[in-house]
Amino acid sequence: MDLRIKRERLFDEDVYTVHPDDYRALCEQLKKDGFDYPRAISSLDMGYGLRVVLQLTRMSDLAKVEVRTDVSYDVAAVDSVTDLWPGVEWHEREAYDLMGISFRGHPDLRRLLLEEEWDLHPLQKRYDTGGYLIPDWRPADWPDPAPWQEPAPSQEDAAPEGGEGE
Amino acid sequence: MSLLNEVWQAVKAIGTGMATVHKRVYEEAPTEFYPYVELDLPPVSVQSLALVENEDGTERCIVCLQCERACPSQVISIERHRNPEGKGFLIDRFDIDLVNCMYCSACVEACPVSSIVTIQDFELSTYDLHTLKADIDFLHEQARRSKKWYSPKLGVEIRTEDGRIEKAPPEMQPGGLAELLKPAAEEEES
Amino acid sequence: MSSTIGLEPVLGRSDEMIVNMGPQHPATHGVLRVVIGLEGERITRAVPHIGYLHRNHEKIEESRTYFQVVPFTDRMDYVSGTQNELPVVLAVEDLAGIEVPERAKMIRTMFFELFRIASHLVWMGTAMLDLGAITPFLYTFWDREIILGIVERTAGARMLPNYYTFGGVRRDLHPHFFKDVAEFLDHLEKRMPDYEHLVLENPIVHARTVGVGVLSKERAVARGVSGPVLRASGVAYDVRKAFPYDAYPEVEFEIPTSDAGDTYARFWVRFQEIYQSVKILRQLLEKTPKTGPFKGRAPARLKISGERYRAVENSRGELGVYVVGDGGDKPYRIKHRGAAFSNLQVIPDLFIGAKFSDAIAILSSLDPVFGEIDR
Amino acid sequence: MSLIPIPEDRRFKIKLIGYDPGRSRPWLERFVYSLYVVAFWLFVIATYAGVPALFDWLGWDGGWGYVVMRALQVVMLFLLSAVIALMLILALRKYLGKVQERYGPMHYGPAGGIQTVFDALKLLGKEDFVPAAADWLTFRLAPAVTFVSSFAIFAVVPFASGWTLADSNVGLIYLIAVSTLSAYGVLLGGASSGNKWALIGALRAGAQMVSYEVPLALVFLSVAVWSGSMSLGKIVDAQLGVWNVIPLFIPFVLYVISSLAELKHIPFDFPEAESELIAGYNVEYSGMSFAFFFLAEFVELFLLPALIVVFFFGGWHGPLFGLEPGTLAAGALQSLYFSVKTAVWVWIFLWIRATLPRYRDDQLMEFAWKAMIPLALLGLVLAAYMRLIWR
Repeated sequence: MDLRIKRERLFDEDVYTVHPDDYRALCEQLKKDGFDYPRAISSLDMGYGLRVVLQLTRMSDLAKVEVRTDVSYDVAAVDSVTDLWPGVEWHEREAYDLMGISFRGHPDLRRLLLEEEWDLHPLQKRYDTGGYLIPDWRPADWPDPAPWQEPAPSQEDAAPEGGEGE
Repeated sequence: MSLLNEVWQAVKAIGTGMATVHKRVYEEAPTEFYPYVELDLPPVSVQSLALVENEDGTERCIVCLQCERACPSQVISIERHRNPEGKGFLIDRFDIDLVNCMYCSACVEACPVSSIVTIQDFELSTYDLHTLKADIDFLHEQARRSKKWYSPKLGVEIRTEDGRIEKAPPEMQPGGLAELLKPAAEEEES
Repeated sequence: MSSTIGLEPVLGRSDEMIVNMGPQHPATHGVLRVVIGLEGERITRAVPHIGYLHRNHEKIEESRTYFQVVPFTDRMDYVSGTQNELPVVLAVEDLAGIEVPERAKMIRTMFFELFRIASHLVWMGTAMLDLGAITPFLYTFWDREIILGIVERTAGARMLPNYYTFGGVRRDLHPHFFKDVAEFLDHLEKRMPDYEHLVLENPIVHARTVGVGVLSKERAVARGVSGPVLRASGVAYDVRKAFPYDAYPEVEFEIPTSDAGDTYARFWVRFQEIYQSVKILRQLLEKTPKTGPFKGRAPARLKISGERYRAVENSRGELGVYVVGDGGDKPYRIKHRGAAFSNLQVIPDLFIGAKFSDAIAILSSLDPVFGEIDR
Repeated sequence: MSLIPIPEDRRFKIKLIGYDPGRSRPWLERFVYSLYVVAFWLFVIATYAGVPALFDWLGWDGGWGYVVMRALQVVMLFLLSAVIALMLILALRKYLGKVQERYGPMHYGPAGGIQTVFDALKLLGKEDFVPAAADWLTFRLAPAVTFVSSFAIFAVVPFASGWTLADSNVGLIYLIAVSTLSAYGVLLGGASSGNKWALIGALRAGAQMVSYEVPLALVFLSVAVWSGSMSLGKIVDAQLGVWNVIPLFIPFVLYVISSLAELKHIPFDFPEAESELIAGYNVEYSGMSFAFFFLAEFVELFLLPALIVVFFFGGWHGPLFGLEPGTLAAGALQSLYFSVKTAVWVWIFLWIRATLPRYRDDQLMEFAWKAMIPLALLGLVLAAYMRLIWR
């Protein structure tokens, strides 16, 4: 399986930056590799798009991994991983609520902290602290090269191998 | 038999619990009768803010706006103008919104001349929150009324009976440990 | 807003009563609202709602400097004071490369453990209040008062001291700090048997909690719960041991775990944690130098780029923070991972099928603090 | 100038009636509380000895005079119940305060002595509110049902030999009938409030009543079998030699547990359960309606310990120092013995309240049906057997 992915090592964590379409596949792979403990889903406004950051731990050897994926403002949606790790349910709802990222396949994607009638996602940089649109805010251009790497055609096995322990 | 034992254990545990509770009847309550008895707060306790003047009544504050910049709640607002005679600035307005202040004492730490200080006086209860927008007179008044105050640069200062301002003894200071230990170390050496 | 979001009445089930538990309810520890379907006393459905205390700390903190962020974090888990400041401080220290003196680390750890005891004492009182016993609440609050007094003498404030800073702590210890803490620990060790008599050994507490709200090991891990709730389900995961920070590598302590996973196990684990905290504090009282630096060298204006997730084990579990800096003196994004936030997700798992009275006991054993959950 | 006018001395000094910082004058506290006890005792003497003596002196001791005399005694008992409620509320608050390392009421009256009077006045002054969803008549009647049924227990309680309103020979059956009614008041009040929490509280009250009434009746039966009478006066008389608590130990324990349940007292306070059902059946009550629930609770907190004393601890028996039974002095002394024994039991109930957490309602039901009823039957059989052997 070819994943569009970039692998890094940051402090004590493995960081995988992945194409949003491959996010779910990578998560399934990580789940198979034994990453059973979901710590958090964070979301970020990158200026050019929104980023989902999923942090996982493997309880057996305490390996930590961070999965990042960037989506554009127009198609702010990734696949939900609630069925793999039920513990991210509220984190995904929070990311949807405050940052406006939709999670496809989430069982109960409602606003978590704000009211249902609220029509903005306050953590996006286009809103100021008071919740008003910043008038001269424009999204930046998509970075070139993209945060992830296209799989090299020669490489046979580009799938991540999980933690260093194996 | 095991059932009887279980019942006995339960009765014993309830009895122990009741004895534990009743033991406290004979202990003295640590309640403090606050409005009648003055609370003994530590000198570094952050209860309110004040602006200290010098002993001769001149302004200690140099209006450098450090506190305004340091404030996380952004409740300090200062206006100033350049001193026409001599150096520095003079205060036009110095307001602290004590309602929205969260008493983190970041302003106190930012102050280079230890002018803005924390005091232990907390009795500011009011029916109207607007009265807690403290202006400079109010802040001076707070400092004049309180007998001791704290700022990280100068530590705890106390106002003596005759109105002089002195540094408090080391046991009142938050980091007075070194000074407290000093004589002991000297004695050991000698 | 409909009063029963997520819990619409089911046609043809006239025997189900839908009850709003909270946001104003004595047992919800703040402003939790759980919409509960009741069949007699048995809970058929439960949908938790949070957000009644939402202040959007994360957005506010984006417009403050790193130094100004720290006092805001205090306001999250207001029961455990300085514990909230530590993840931000650690993450920023990592990113900025600030060295922390050994003594400062030890002071931080001592305050951390003092607040763990304080928080567990509050939990003990409120949990027993939920179970109907009024007296332990008063006892634990008196004991907690001593801790707050000790903290106030050094840090200047009682509950929300704003004491940690990048590179150490803000002020040196009060001259009597070591004596105060030693006295308090002696006092607490005298009091702990009383608490055991009133809470752990009480047959009514047994009847109310043993076998109630069982959270299996697998479910606990998959739900991402942490802290005493996770350890009561038999997972010996403790950030203090797993990813040590501050002075924890230098002290000896155990991770109490229980395999039962029920409400009683969660009670028991918290009790054991108080004993472990006492143990840690006793070691640190001996190890910490009486004098020395309490603060490392930190720039007056922090400019940080990079991103870092740091977690600490606070009284409720893994309190994490994800700090992103864009090279300015203000964080680009701060995301708090609340421990109680994740723990509270198990409400539907544990509530459904339980009795209504059990739900109160289960909720008290989760020990939520809403400042941190709603942020 | 400053925005707030700051007085010279900001530490405001409030002068309250008889303020006392607690530690300094404990004798005052004791004096005030002994005044309550004396008032209670005088009330008892006036009701049971004074009123008949007055009517005897007036010569109205037959026909309508007798009816008026009894009515006057009932009015006296109503006042007595108010005194009891004031006393017990204060005792509860002070005792809980002492146990919890605080002081309890301190400010009104010497050492907080008349705090409850002020509380009663406050409740009187509050709006008596009926929710729109409530059933008006039932909602209004429920506190009365509860109070009256609690108050009616007074009729058969003997304070001294012959000092009782009606020493009926079916006193025990009357007790069962009347004391069950108070649960009906709770049930109706909760169900008619139009509030879900109150409804759950009412349901719990009903379920609880079903579970403790049966062992309670069996305990009454064993007392009746052992004493050979259903009249409370005769039951007390039969304990002249040895108190019932020794032969009837099992029924005694069961009676204490059932009393706690009937009182809705702390290990079994499910209908109220403030941490679960907020306030349960009385969540919608305010003002005097609420006060009557409260009054009923505290009158019961006196009466059920009193019944424990009557059934198991020899009632008003005690050394008479050569006084002739039936005289005023002997009656006063006997009522004092009775009151002291009752006070000890009230204290034990308060002590339980200060210590224990709440049981679960289905656990009480399970306990009642699986443990208490078999034990009560056992106690009944034993009582009957012992009666055959020894009497």
